[in-house]
Amino acid sequence: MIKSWLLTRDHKKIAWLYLGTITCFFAIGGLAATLMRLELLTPTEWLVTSDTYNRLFTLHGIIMVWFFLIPSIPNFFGNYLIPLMIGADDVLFPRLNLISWYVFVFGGAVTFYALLRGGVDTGWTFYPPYSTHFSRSFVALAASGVLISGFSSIFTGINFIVTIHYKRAEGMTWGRLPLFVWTHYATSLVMLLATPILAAVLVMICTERIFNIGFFDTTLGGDPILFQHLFWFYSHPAVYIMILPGMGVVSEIVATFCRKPIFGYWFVVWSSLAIALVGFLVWGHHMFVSGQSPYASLIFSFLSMAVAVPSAIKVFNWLATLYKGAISFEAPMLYGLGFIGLFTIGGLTGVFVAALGFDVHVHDTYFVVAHFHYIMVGGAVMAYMGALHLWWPKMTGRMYPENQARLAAVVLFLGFNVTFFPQFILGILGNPRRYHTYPPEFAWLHQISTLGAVLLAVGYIYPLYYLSRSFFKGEKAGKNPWQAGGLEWTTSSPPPEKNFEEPVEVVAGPYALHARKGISP
Amino acid sequence: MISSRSLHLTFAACLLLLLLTTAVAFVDLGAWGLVVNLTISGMKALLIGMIFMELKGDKGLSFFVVVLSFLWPLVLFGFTFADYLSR
Amino acid sequence: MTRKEARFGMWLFLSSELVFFSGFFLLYAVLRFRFMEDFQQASKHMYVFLGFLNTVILLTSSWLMALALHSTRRKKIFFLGGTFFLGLLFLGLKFYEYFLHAKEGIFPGFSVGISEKLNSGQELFMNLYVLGTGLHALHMIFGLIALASLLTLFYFHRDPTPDALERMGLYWHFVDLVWLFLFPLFYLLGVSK
Amino acid sequence: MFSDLSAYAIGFEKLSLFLLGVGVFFSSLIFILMIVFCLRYRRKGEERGGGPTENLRLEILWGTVPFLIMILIFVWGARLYMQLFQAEDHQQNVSVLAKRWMWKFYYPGGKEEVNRLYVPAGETTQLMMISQDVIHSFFVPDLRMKKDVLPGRYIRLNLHPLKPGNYPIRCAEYCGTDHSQMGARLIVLPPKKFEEWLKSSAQPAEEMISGRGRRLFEKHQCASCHREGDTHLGPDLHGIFGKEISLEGGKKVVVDEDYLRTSILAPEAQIHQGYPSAMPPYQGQFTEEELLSLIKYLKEGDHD
Repeated sequence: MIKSWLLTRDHKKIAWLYLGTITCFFAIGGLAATLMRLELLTPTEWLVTSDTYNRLFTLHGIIMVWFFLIPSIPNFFGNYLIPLMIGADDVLFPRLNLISWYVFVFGGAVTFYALLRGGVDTGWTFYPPYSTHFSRSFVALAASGVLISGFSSIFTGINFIVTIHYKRAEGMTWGRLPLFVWTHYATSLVMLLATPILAAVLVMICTERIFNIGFFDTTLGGDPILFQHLFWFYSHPAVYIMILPGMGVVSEIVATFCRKPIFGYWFVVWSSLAIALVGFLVWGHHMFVSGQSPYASLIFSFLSMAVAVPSAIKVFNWLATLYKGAISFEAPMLYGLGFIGLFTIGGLTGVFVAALGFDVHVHDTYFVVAHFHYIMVGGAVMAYMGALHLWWPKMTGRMYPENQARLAAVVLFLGFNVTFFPQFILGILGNPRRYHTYPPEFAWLHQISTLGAVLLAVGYIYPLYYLSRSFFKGEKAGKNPWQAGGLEWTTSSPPPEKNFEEPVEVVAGPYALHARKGISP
Repeated sequence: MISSRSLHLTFAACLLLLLLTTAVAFVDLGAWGLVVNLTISGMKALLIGMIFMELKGDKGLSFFVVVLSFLWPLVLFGFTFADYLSR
Repeated sequence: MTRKEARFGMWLFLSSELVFFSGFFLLYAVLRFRFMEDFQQASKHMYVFLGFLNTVILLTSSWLMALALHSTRRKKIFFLGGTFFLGLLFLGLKFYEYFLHAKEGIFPGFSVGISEKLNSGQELFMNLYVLGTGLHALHMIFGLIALASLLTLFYFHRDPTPDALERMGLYWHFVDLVWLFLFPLFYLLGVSK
Repeated sequence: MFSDLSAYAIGFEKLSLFLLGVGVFFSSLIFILMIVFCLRYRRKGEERGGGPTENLRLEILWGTVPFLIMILIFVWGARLYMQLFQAEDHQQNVSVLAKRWMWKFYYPGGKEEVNRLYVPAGETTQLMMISQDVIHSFFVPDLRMKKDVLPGRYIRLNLHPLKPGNYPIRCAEYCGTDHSQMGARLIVLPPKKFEEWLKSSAQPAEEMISGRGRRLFEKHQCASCHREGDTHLGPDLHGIFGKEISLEGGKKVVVDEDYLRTSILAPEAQIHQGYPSAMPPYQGQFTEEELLSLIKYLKEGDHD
């Protein structure tokens, strides 16, 4: 039994392997977050020393970014569903898919070993000269761990692009691809063209630390701004790797529970690709106050405005889909609606932070922390939970308990807002980020935020409980519990080894099935 | 299919270009030296790409990938130098 | 899996490798922009003849690899063996060059002989040179390992599929391409001064 | 909540009010639409969703309208940002040294303070900032002002507070263990009181920073090449500050702190015309404070 799992070629088994690994890393990152929130209850130090606190927020950053947010939707749902959605029996390079999981686990093990041995205290951004010449922590080890896990991202990207191009079933034209597949195509492009720069930068950081070379150290002739250019050239597209799959999931959720095709299909497709491509031109908005030349800041600020337009188009298209739809409010739809609301606030604050005059005050403060948590936790993780509930019946053949799931979604939504909305105010008041102790007048906001964090933790742990229980005791779910379009709902759940009993012939788009008579469950 | 004759020709052309690059390097062209250097290496790269890697007759999407992967570093270089030149 | 798909997959991987190397070329470009004279001074320490020889070796190995893809089975083994040998020769020359630099005392990290006093710009050039060519050598080693495994498959008469050979060829030509850009940027810089 | 302590802060408040308005408008628009649609179009039975599935004019509308609003935000933000880079005639010139977990301020006339920045109200003070080790960030929340302080390069920042008061300064770029303790106070005094403070406890000449600069200058026998009369080994540095000189490659450059600092550390980068490049690089032999003292000595000369 073990061998069939550890040496499997089946994209569904590999997806389950990824789910296991990702959930462990999410637990570790979440634990670090709760410890930090508890420490921030009081303005002065009470739970952990400042050195431990620095290692905690770095651990939280590294684990959440590289070992949960980037792999969560693409590597688990993408691996599981893309072959099903395009009518293929598997991804085009199944061996490469398995290698990508092993590389991911190996990178994770190295990073976890570094964090276990003593952790890193440079922040997930590894800014020199602190990370290269002043930090006495396992920077090179953690950096190489992340570097190795970067390869798994590249391999997944290659696999998805090639599979979407060449493994589509008969009749599955580009216009009939589900939006989930389109967003993963855009994400894979970003994964492929951005992750190598992360590998290059981490190699530079390691060589600079080990051989005391001076690429980024001014005393030896280098320039720390050069590191920031290279790092953010990867890291901004990386945040689009995290959010684009989330958008794909929400498009599917909204289409499924409104029982109508997504409004403006081609506009949503082109905005996904636009986000992926324009996302590469805007990285300078992370460096407005860091000594970058003002003219470059002007260019980056303007382009950051341009990149926000496709996201706005997508949100309006989701809203237009709700118009005159037949909306039902199962748990995935609650997560989807939550995503649309919170992603709007996150996106708007993103536009604010891209405005130069505003960013000078709020850069590196809790305002930025709140902004990207609204997009990452309010957006990507909300979509991840929605996807988990939407495709749980398909992947396990069992239904989850509906009312408990709805309760969990509401708790998550409330807990999230209570946690992160006060941080907007903290940022405006001038509380810098990564602060172990803070001025006493901010204490009440931090206390509300910590209260919210408790709610958030409940919102995450509760589904873990009832989903795993439903794995064994949930009542049987048929082929298509939600009467959704899309090829994955036409095969049995869980799908057989080669996905489809008879060869698949596609006649209409994924959402056009709605227009015709309902499909027998 | 690429004929072996054109393979030999490409190899010879690459060697010639190599000699040319080294010869040009002995002449002090100042800032232009870099430009000449890169164009000649670019020509060699084009030759190897087209003939050895058979991009010439390729009907698939490989050509699209090549163009994209040369475009991306230009974006990185362009915006980083936009900062350095106007600092 | 048809030939078109294998090539497309390999080209996607090569484009990610190209972006990887472009990170180092950016480092080179910015540091050269800031330390023009130092780069030219430091580049005088390079052994241009060895570099030239290495480029010729790599071009020939690329040529042999291209021929291997288009020839019959027996010649294929001969050409692939030739490519493998030239690859080893390239690495040997490369490490010999590193040893010479270390003897001269300007090899970053550890210098065997007296350490010539390089100012920061020249030292950066040496570091960049070693990092760039070192990573290229690393990619050569991966290529040689892959080539060795193909040759052993031939030896045991379980011939590798044409797709595998195709991918090996693409990878090898790519590594040769990177060297074609590395050679002028590092070796031919100070020749004219 | 709202600070009107400087022109920049007032401009910032207007911009952030406008942004708040845009934010509230769009998020409430979307929340209300969502709730209305959800209630209005609840699924009653097993019916299908109807309604249009595409509308080109609508798509163009909600593509361009947000973009126009964003352009407006971009222009407003950029104009506010560019205020920082206008050359203002500053009366005071304070040098700031950021060290791991403290701020050191050097005032004209030789006074030095740790974690206390005294500034006259109503006048412009130019801060010339550099970091001794890692990247810090000089952040005055009440002035809505922040600028990263980099090692190896002088960063200039103009402060123009209008009202006296005592305001916090915080470090905003992560810089190690006590990053959160690296605070200081900005004390804005009425001009008269500032003058009194400046003169109150001026140290003896020798003790002042430029005095320390002169001692360093003599210790390293800089005068052997750089002294009055033509030694055609090195230019005479007496009163060279602020003059425009031509370099070896024919470029002209004004002798300012940056030029002096880079020329001390790596002389052959910008050689003064007509002089050989005989000066050894002093990279790594001076701390930032010593460099500052040398530059202040050269700037003020020994006329005090």
